[in-house]
Amino acid sequence: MNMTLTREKESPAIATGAVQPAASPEKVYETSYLNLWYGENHALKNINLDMHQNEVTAIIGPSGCGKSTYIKTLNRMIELVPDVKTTGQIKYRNRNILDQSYKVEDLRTQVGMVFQKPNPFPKSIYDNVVYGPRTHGIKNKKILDQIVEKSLKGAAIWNEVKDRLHENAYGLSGGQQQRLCIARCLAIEPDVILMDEPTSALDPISTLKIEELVQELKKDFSIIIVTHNMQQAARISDRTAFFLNGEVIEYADTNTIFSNPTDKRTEDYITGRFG
Amino acid sequence: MNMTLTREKESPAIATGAVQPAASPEKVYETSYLNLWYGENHALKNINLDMHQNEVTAIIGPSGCGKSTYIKTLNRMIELVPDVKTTGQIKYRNRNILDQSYKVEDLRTQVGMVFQKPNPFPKSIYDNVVYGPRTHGIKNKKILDQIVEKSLKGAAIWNEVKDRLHENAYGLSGGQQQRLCIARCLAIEPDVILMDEPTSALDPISTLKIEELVQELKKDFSIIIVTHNMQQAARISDRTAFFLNGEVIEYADTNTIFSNPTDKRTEDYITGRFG
Amino acid sequence: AGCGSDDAKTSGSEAKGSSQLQGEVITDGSSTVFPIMEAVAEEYMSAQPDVKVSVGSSGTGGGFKKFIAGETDLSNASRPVKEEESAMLDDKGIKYTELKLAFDGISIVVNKDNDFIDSLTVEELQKLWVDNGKVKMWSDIRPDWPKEEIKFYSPGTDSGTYDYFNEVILEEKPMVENATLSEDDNVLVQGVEGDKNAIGFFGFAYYAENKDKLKIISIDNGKGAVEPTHETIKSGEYAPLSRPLYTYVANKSVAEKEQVADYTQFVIENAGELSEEVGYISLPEEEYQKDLDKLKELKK
Amino acid sequence: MKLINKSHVAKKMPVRLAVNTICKGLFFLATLIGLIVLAILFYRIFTQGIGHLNGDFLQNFASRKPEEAGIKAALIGSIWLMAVVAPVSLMLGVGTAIYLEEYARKNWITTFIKVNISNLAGVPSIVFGLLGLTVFVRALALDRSVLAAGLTMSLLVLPVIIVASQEAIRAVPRDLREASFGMGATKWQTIRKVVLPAAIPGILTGGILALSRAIGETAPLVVVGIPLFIAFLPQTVLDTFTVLPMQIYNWTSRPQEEFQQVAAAGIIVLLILLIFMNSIAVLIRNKFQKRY
Amino acid sequence: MILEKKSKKKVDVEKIIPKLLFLMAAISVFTTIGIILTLIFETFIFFDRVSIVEFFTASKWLPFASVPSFGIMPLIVGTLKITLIAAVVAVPVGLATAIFLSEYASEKTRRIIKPILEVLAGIPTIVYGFFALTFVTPVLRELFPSLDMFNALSPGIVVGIMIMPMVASLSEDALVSVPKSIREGAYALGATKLETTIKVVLPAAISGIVASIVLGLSRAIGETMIVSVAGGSTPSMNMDVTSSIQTMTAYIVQVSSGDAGYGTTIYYSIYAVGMTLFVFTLVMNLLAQFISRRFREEY
Ligand SMILES: Nc1ncnc2c1ncn2[C@@H]1O[C@H](COP(=O)(O)OP(=O)(O)OP(=O)(O)O)[C@@H](O)[C@H]1O
Ligand SMILES: Nc1ncnc2c1ncn2[C@@H]1O[C@H](COP(=O)(O)OP(=O)(O)OP(=O)(O)O)[C@@H](O)[C@H]1O
Ligand SMILES: [Mg+2]
Ligand SMILES: [Mg+2]
Ligand SMILES: O=P([O-])([O-])[O-]
Repeated sequence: MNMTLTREKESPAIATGAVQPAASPEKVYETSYLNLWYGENHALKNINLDMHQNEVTAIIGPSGCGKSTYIKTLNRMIELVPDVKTTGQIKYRNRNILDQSYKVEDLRTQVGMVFQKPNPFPKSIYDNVVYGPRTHGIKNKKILDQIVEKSLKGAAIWNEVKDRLHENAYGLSGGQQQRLCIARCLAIEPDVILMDEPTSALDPISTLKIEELVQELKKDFSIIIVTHNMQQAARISDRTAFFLNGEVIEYADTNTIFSNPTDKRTEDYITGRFG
Repeated sequence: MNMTLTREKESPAIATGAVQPAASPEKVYETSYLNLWYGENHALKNINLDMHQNEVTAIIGPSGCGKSTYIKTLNRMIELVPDVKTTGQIKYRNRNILDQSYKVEDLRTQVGMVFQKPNPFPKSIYDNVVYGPRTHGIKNKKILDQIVEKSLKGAAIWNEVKDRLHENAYGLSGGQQQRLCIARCLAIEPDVILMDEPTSALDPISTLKIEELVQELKKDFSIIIVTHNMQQAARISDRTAFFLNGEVIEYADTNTIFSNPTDKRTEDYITGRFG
Repeated sequence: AGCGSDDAKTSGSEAKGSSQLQGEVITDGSSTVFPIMEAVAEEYMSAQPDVKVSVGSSGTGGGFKKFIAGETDLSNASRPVKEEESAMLDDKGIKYTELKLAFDGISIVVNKDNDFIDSLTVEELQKLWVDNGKVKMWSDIRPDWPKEEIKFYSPGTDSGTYDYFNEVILEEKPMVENATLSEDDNVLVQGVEGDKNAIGFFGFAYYAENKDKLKIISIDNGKGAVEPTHETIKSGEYAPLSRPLYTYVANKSVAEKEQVADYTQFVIENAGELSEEVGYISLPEEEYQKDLDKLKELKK
Repeated sequence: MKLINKSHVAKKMPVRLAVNTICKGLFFLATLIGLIVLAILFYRIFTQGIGHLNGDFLQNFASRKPEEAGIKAALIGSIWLMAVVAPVSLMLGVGTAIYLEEYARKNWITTFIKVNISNLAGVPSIVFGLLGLTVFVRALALDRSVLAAGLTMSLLVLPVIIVASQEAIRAVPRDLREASFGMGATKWQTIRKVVLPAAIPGILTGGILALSRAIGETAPLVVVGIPLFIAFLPQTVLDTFTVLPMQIYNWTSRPQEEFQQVAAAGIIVLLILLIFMNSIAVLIRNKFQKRY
Repeated sequence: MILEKKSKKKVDVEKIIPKLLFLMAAISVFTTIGIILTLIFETFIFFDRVSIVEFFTASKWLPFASVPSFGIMPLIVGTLKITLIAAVVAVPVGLATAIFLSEYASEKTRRIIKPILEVLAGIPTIVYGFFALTFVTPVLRELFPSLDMFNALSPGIVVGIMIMPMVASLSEDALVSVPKSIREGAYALGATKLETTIKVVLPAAISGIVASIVLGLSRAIGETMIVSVAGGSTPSMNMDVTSSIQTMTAYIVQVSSGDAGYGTTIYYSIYAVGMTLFVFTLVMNLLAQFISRRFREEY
């Protein structure tokens, strides 16, 4: 192998600029001793993580380490996969969501989600945004109109689509579709927004837009974002959790993780030794 | 926006350790003024690139920049997409492959390809490897057996599978499947091997194995590899081309690209300012 | 009628000695005649296993169509050949011979719970079944009968049974419009059985098999009411509602194909017994003798 | 500013959940309907026909005597018919599907062929009977043979096979094809060695469904005019024959009560044949089904 | 180790195969042409004897009367009655079954139930015919005593049961092929399964569902034996479903297995009816393709 890394180990690969969060704000999610199996495959091992209000929490790690699995557990989307078994606890606002008496529909009304690949419904832009509110029983046309405007503005896409609200969402570009999906998620006025690699299918410009948006959104929401792009985590998150093989190797302020990781594996990963 | 990058611009994000290739060896591919359109979408713009024998050429760039499109043009796999138009020239060993008189089957017998997601046939491991040779008319059982052993050894998977050659390839793990696909490709004894993000669906350990393998293979083959992982490019390639929006922004020794890029955009990309 | 088969076998082998024939005999036509032809073929093939007899059931018209096209040797019919058909046969130069096989008595039945009808005259039958544009009540036929709407059940308009009824009772006048028609006589049995005000007609065999579920009506054609029974049909007393069933044989086939000639003779010799077995009524013996004579002529 | 009244949303939640549960129940009931009908159907037929079902029934030819009546000619005839329909319709159907999925360009001819196929799928079977009579029996002088009836039936079920095969071929992942092309295989080699083997479960499922239809059809054969009674077996595809559903139909129209039971026994034989074919389909589907 | 072994044969195969396959594909076109040719000559002879205006406007179908009347409307009405009743049974039950299997049932349940339903689709139609006559009709007559022994209702329902698995199985395929990501989008907004299915999945699958319904209804239109056995054979114009009817297909079977003389007007009438039936299903299929193209939500 003709490959040598010239940089010394001590200097971190990427210095981070995320502002250190002021004290520890209220906890939104508290995960304790979470284990998850796909059939025989032990995909999450003893996860302990707390997430905080009005912060961006990033989850990084190499492919297959369980990032998506974990974030999908936070709104119990994981239940759509057959043969999944969990043990442990995830408290959302002090109630254990893994308790079967907790209605998933309730949970998901509070916790919105944005997916890796934009997945608008094959309907008009307007119908995409009002789908959630309508489902929740809001019929009033005027309120719905307001919701559409507010959500699309919130997702920084209002100006681009305000003249074509009734055209099919599939006519939008990938980046626009992803922002529409964010708007759709904002329309239900959630408390937390989960994002699973929301920019990995997008071009650089759209990616930048969404990153800016995330920074905006955290004023009103708590955000948990999965990314395989360390630079992105460094740029936008307050805290970062590093997953490896279904375990949390390290969880700390983004600053700390990127400038001074305690675990050798974290360091190896963020300096690009694997992944 | 509360994001600042503390690192100075001058120090490159990732120092690279790829050994500088000794002088310029023989050219395998010479691409000149290649343009490609998907219908109306101008996906490749005036590409000029030469690739050399017994080298690893990496192609990096953000999502959607045309990496896959370019590499698929090198074995004319791109023709499977309807409505694709090309202009310009790609010379492989001094013959223009875009010339319709060049038989694609001939070309692809010389130029093997490994895909992003491992795609073994739903057949036995043995049948996967001999698929190519059989297709090319080799019937002799003894020769086929030899090919299987040699290819699997070449792909560093022989020891793991030699006792289960007649089991279905779907029983292998992702990393093993990918090495099987490489073996399948070696079995046709190609001259060049194209790899489109061959490790992006794999775990870190499998990734490392494949990276080592690539280093081995370049003794006998010329390799062109697409990756979105800059560290990977830095680790394994001799030359690197940086694509952006369908253009080649910069093409140079991997060392140079990572330690001393000439273009601002290259630098921005490899320092993680976008992508 | 259980002992028929043994006799049939003997007469078959007697007729032709021990000579073994082979080849094909193709018969098609009426679905009414089918059971008779099937029974004959069944017996014949146990005597002459190398002759391949096939019996189709494409209906009288369908059968003649094939007969005209020269595709069949025998064509079964539940009515005599029509003018159009015989004209076309002449056109094609196909000469044929009509053979009578058996009688089918058409029985008129009502629901078991019907306690007011026992017999009907031919005129009453006509009054019942011919359309007059109005809804018909029993009381329209005889004033002392109940004032309830009559439900009519008839075989499908393209069946031989309907055709015959049409000719002798309706006299080609249109049938009541709200009559329920069905192609399948078993289905008619179910209809009359389940419907208190029903009246219907169909082949005698279907009545004979369902005696306990239906009530039979005697018919008065001026010489007193006659109930259809085996005897009254055979003797011709039950008139006018009994009709003959036929098969038509191509003269050329008889002359040229030994197995067809042999089979045809076997048909005539056994038609009487076998038709009884499958639910029809055999003809008087003279009729079969006449047919045999005709056949002898052909073979020369 | 909040536009959504969360307490309102929360209040509605139980109703929405209840509606969901109720509908789930209704959907389940609807699914049960099919199963219940099937159970009733089977129960009635079995109780009626089981008494007649024995070795003799399978070994005897048809007879005027219910107790001697057997189903040999019809059973063997149906199998002969399938022996013609299966290869002919599968070959034509899969060939057409390959053409449409792999070779056809997007032009009006292709569109026309596709529209035409989906239209043929809706043409009543009896119309195919008229076609078979004119073309195969008369024009090609195939007479009322296994071949004539088989070709008629093949055309009848062809659209089903084409559509199923198209689906199956389309479902073969792109990357398998790419892998094959990538090694310099030609198009036909790729289809033959990669696409078809991977599509086989889907193709066969469609094929068996089509054959189940062919084995139960009566109307076109009545029109084609195949005979009802024969007491011999076909030796070649040019010989005449009869089939199960026609035999059954004839028995049901006999006046004698016993023939109704004979008919029921015949139906059982037909159903067993049908279930046998369907289970082969299911087995193949489950065995060959590969997760890509 | 690999020798250049490019024989000439290989090149030829690549050229011959597409042509061969095209010929196979063309057979379906020839079939249609054959059907039209088969029907058209006899249809012309028929319209030589009976005016086409009478055929479509006369309100009575009495081909066997001494003064025959050939107005096809009663046969069309009979066909429509059966099709409509069948649709009322098959569409809701079939769709509900499809939804249950694709959205609610576990993979295992699906794997068991689907093949069972497919058996239902393969049962010979005569069997259904007698099921209608000897089971469904008596049950219905218990409920509605005014129902005739032969009626449109009972065979209509049974035809519906027969085509239900086709609707269910094909609709289920359409539902299953709606991308998972679209469903997840709805679930993630707190929609229940039902809300997701009705408002997102069904609309996205609509073209496949319409196709399955059309295929089912085409079979209902073309169904012969069930109606012949349980529906009687009385052509009638009224909208009553409790009395006996006749459909176009049942008429063709009646005549082609009946007594009518070869060369008579009645004989030629089956071709005219067959032609009408062909045009009928053609129009319906084209209409359905138009509809499903209109409503298709591309994903
Ligand atoms: N539906 C499933 N059934 C079985 N195993 C699964 C399933 N989904 C994921 N896994 C396994 O669980 C592990 C974690 O997968 P997960 O998708 O959470 O990884 P990830 O970190 O999101 O990776 P990526 O960056 O590739 O999205 C992997 O080993 C994967 O193979
Ligand atoms: N089949 C296609 N039809 C039309 N446009 C296409 C097609 N495939 C790719 N494109 C477009 O061409 C451009 C280049 O795509 P390409 O797949 O080469 O990107 P890439 O660099 O490989 O990205 P990634 O890292 O996501 O694989 C993109 O804008 C893409 O949308
Ligand atoms: Mg993931
Ligand atoms: Mg790519
Ligand atoms: O079949 P038939 O002609 O006797 O009705």
